[in-house]
Amino acid sequence: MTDAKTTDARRSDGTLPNAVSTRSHVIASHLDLDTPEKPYLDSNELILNMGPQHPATHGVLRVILKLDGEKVLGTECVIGYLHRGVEKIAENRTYTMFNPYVDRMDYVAAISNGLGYCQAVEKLLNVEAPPRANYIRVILTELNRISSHLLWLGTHALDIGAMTPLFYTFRDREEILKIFEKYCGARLTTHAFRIGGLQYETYPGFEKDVKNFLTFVPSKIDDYEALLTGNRIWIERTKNVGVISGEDCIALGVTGPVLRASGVKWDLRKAQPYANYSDFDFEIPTGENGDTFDRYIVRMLEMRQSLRIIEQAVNGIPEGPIMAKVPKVIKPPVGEIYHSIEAPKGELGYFIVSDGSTQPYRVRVRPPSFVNLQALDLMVRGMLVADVVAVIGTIDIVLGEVDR
Amino acid sequence: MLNQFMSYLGSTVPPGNAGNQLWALIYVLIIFAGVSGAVLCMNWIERKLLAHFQIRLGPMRVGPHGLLQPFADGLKLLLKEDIIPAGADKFAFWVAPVIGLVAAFTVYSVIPFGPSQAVTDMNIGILFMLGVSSLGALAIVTAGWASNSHYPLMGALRSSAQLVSYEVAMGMAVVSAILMTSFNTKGTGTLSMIGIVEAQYEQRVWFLFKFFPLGLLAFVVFAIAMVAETNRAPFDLPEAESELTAGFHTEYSGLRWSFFMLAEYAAMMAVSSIAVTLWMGGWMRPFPNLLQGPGWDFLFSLFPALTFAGLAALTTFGAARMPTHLYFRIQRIGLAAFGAVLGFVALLLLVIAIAGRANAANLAGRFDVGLGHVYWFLLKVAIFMYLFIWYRATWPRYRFDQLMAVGWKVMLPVSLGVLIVTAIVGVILA
Amino acid sequence: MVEKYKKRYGSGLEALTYLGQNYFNVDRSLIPDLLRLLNSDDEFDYCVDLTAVHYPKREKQFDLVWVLYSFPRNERIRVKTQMKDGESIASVVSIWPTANWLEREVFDMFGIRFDGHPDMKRILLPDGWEGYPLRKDYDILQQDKKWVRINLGIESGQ
Amino acid sequence: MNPGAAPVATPFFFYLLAGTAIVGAMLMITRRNAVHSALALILTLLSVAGLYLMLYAPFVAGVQIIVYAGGIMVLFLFVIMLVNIERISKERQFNRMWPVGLLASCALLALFLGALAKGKSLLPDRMMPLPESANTQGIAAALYGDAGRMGQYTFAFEIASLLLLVAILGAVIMTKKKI
Repeated sequence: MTDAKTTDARRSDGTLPNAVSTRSHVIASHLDLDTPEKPYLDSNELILNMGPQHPATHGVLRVILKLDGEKVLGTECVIGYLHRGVEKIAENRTYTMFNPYVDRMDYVAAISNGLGYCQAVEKLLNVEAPPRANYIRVILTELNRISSHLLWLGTHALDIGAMTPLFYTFRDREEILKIFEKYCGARLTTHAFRIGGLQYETYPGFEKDVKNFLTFVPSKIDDYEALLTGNRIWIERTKNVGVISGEDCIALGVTGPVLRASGVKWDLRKAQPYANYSDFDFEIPTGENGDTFDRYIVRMLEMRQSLRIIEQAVNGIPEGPIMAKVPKVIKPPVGEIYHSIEAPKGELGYFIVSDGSTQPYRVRVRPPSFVNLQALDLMVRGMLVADVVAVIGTIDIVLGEVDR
Repeated sequence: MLNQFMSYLGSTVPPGNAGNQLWALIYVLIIFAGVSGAVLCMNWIERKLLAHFQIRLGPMRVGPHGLLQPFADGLKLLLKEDIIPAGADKFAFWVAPVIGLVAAFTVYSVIPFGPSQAVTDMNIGILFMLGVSSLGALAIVTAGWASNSHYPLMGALRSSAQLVSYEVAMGMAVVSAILMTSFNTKGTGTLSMIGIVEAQYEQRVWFLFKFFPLGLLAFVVFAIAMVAETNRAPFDLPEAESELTAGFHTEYSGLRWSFFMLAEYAAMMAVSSIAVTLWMGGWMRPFPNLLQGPGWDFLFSLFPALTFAGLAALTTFGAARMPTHLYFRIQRIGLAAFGAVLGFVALLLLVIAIAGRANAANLAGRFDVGLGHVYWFLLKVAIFMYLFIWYRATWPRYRFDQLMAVGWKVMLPVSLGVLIVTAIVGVILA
Repeated sequence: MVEKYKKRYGSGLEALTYLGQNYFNVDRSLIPDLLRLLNSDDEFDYCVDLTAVHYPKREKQFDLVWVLYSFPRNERIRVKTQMKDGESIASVVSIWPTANWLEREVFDMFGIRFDGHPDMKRILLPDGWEGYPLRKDYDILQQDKKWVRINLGIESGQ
Repeated sequence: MNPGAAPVATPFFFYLLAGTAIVGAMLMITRRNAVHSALALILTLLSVAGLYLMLYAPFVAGVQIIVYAGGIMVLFLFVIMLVNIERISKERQFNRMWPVGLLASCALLALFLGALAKGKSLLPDRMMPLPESANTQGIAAALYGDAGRMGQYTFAFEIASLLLLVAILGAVIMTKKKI
């Protein structure tokens, strides 16, 4: 029996560091990782190296698990395999040139990234996108939220062993991507928005396409619920798995559906409305137990709420310009700004420092996946290996965003 | 030798019991080739069915509708590099797939495809089947250990615990079916596979419906346990893809890997055969007691021909529906030829059925009757195979502790209760 | 709230607003106390972000920025301080556990150490990497050639 | 048995199975790797099952496969897998008791040889006819009784069952206490 094969330069000793936090209420388990290392099989402990090539780690996440049989005693995430230095690139590009780069972070919700960045720069320039642009932005962003959640649902179900929903959700996601493709020519990394509004007017038939989607997709969501929500195995696999309390969520900075599933009714679209979200009537679905099942339900309800927003928006698109008056060369005055939006995975923030030149002095991205992933250790302690897979799925991480 | 060959033709017992080694060998070869061929077909059918469950087409490129895909797969597996990991235990790594394959195929020696269509009829047939199929666990455990890697080891640990747990419930369910064979005038039951089927004929009911719902409950317990025994979804924890990458056969490749695959599908068919034999009347056609007489016999003997005719029609329809593009011409010809072959088989079966009807005592008649037995048996097995695929497409995977909880806390008590109640009811009614 | 802190810290604290966003510019020595008070007395229970900005020409080279948010007040505030290269600052992991990875990232990218952090090591870059990429004197094409050669067996990762 | 059936119990098969059993047993003792030993033991057990079959005792053979080869050996392997093989293989394989063991086996060998050489009268002069079909039923009759009468071993059988039940309960309680 060999120990975990830690062949790369990191952590060649295979040891595990401390827990996430020193706060007592955050550590749910009494298990202590500080015990001196003993030979693995004498202490009934096994170090399992999950990833970076593993079907269920959603990319290149590497999780080192410390196991007692199948029970998880502790975890450590090793990230950075996809680190591309987005923040460094930003400092070497103009504001406009950096815009496409943000799409490459959370590549399954590229439009949300673009919205956050464009709005942050607009704030720095002190301009507002015109109403028509805002409406179209909201439609596209919410479509993107649905597509992100659909992708999450498919992969999450696949992780738990139900392979069929994956193909169904990809079929529906395809309809959304078709709309994106028709609108801006790209499907995934869309670069749909420009600083100050939009570059392209909607194509003829845009509203019809969106309305078609609105009639087509609710019955499909019903289908998924029929497949999974009442399924005994699904319930057993998700109920009371990866439980995290609202208090722990806040302490660990966890946002998005994970926070809402723990009973905290907080959504930046309502709390600090941006774009024109205040014009629309929608609800924030919340859960009670903060377990994987609640997170599933919350995301399913969120998709329906997004449909509601899209319906209101597509029926109310005003006429008018799509671009605010912004100079050809963007040179914001000296200053700094933090702007955040509710991305599908949580709070996505941009902290931009301007030194008055055409290039941002510093761009800091506050990625929801990165911060949410920190909660993994707390959520899986004392659970089984199969739950680790379920919990990684339920946090809904995108490694492009974790590593940037 | 010819004498030995001819002398068996009039026999009504399996060659093993008639002491005819030549025919036993012929049967063994037929079964070996048949099972291997069936696994190839299952490969294609599973991929196609799963694809259609999942709104996609599945294999479409290799041959018309991907019909040649299993052969391409087989060729690939044969030619693929066979890797033995550096840290592996070479002997155990080599022997594990062989154990699995041998265990899976040995079981077939007692499966009765018909009253005389079996290699042998053992006194303890069902016991032998359960015992030998449980040896498959050894293959998984050895493979997982020999790979010297954590994922296979965990897969092996899971599988040994799973197999041992579900074998208990499975055994209890089987015992309650065996108990049912003893509720006759003689008061003694049988463990012989052929004897069990004949008991169902004598008692004029499939054990599935006997003492309703007792037989059904035992059957359901067995049907669940057999999915767990063969490591199929939703109990496919030993090879849970999203957790253990591929479980016990993570480190295997090429031919050795295909041995595991072959063993898995052979085991699936074997346990389905047990279920069919014990609860669904084995080779009996529907209502063998009610719908008796030569007329009914003839009608039911037409079914094999009709099935093949239906398949031929389906294939012809598919060939007609193909696009007219030049690219599809060869595919269309291939599919049409396949349809023609199926149609020819249907015609042949029809001729046999009619010839058998004309003269029930001659060779054609006997062949016709045997064909009917095998046909009905395989049809029932096919239903189970379809269920296996359907489960896989529909359900998420159980977690290990839940699997154990279901096995020990639900299945075992239910099967024990069914066994006891069956005994009491049997004594009262008898 | 602003008045309270001004009274308490005097000239060590500047309360500023830019484009409607409030921030404190605080002396480095006041940071641990101020952050603790913000968390306990003023309910800033959520540490949104922690980052740094590098100004190589200044004497105090680094701006360190905490973005805090209060769920009960629905209010966001930034706390900013300046520090020299080589200086370290108190970790806030005991106040907001979420700062764990955020502080590690600042260390990884800027080389700022946090005292009292449970596991101060690189997070995105490999452990043996030399240099702190988000400093302004670290060129965009620069890389740790030695690390790349030893660990990847190639001359350049670009 | 049907008339005209060729006997399966030929000397060839007997020597094949007996030889395999002995080779398996030898391998089991001499292998340093515990898993290899276990696999060799399985080989032996299966050969013995084959010998039972040749004696027209299919029930015993089936039980041998289910209980020993299938159940117990899987558990054996299960345990062995978790033991550190590398360390065990470095330890001394045989402890100091080997002279005693050798003595005992020599005595056993002498007993067998003596019986073979001297005691033609001890062994039956021909093989007893073994009716195939009655074997399983015979065991059932001995254990459970036949036609309303209590079997020869019913009481002993029940006592053994009870003992096993107590052992199971004990095992459960022992593991429970630890948790």
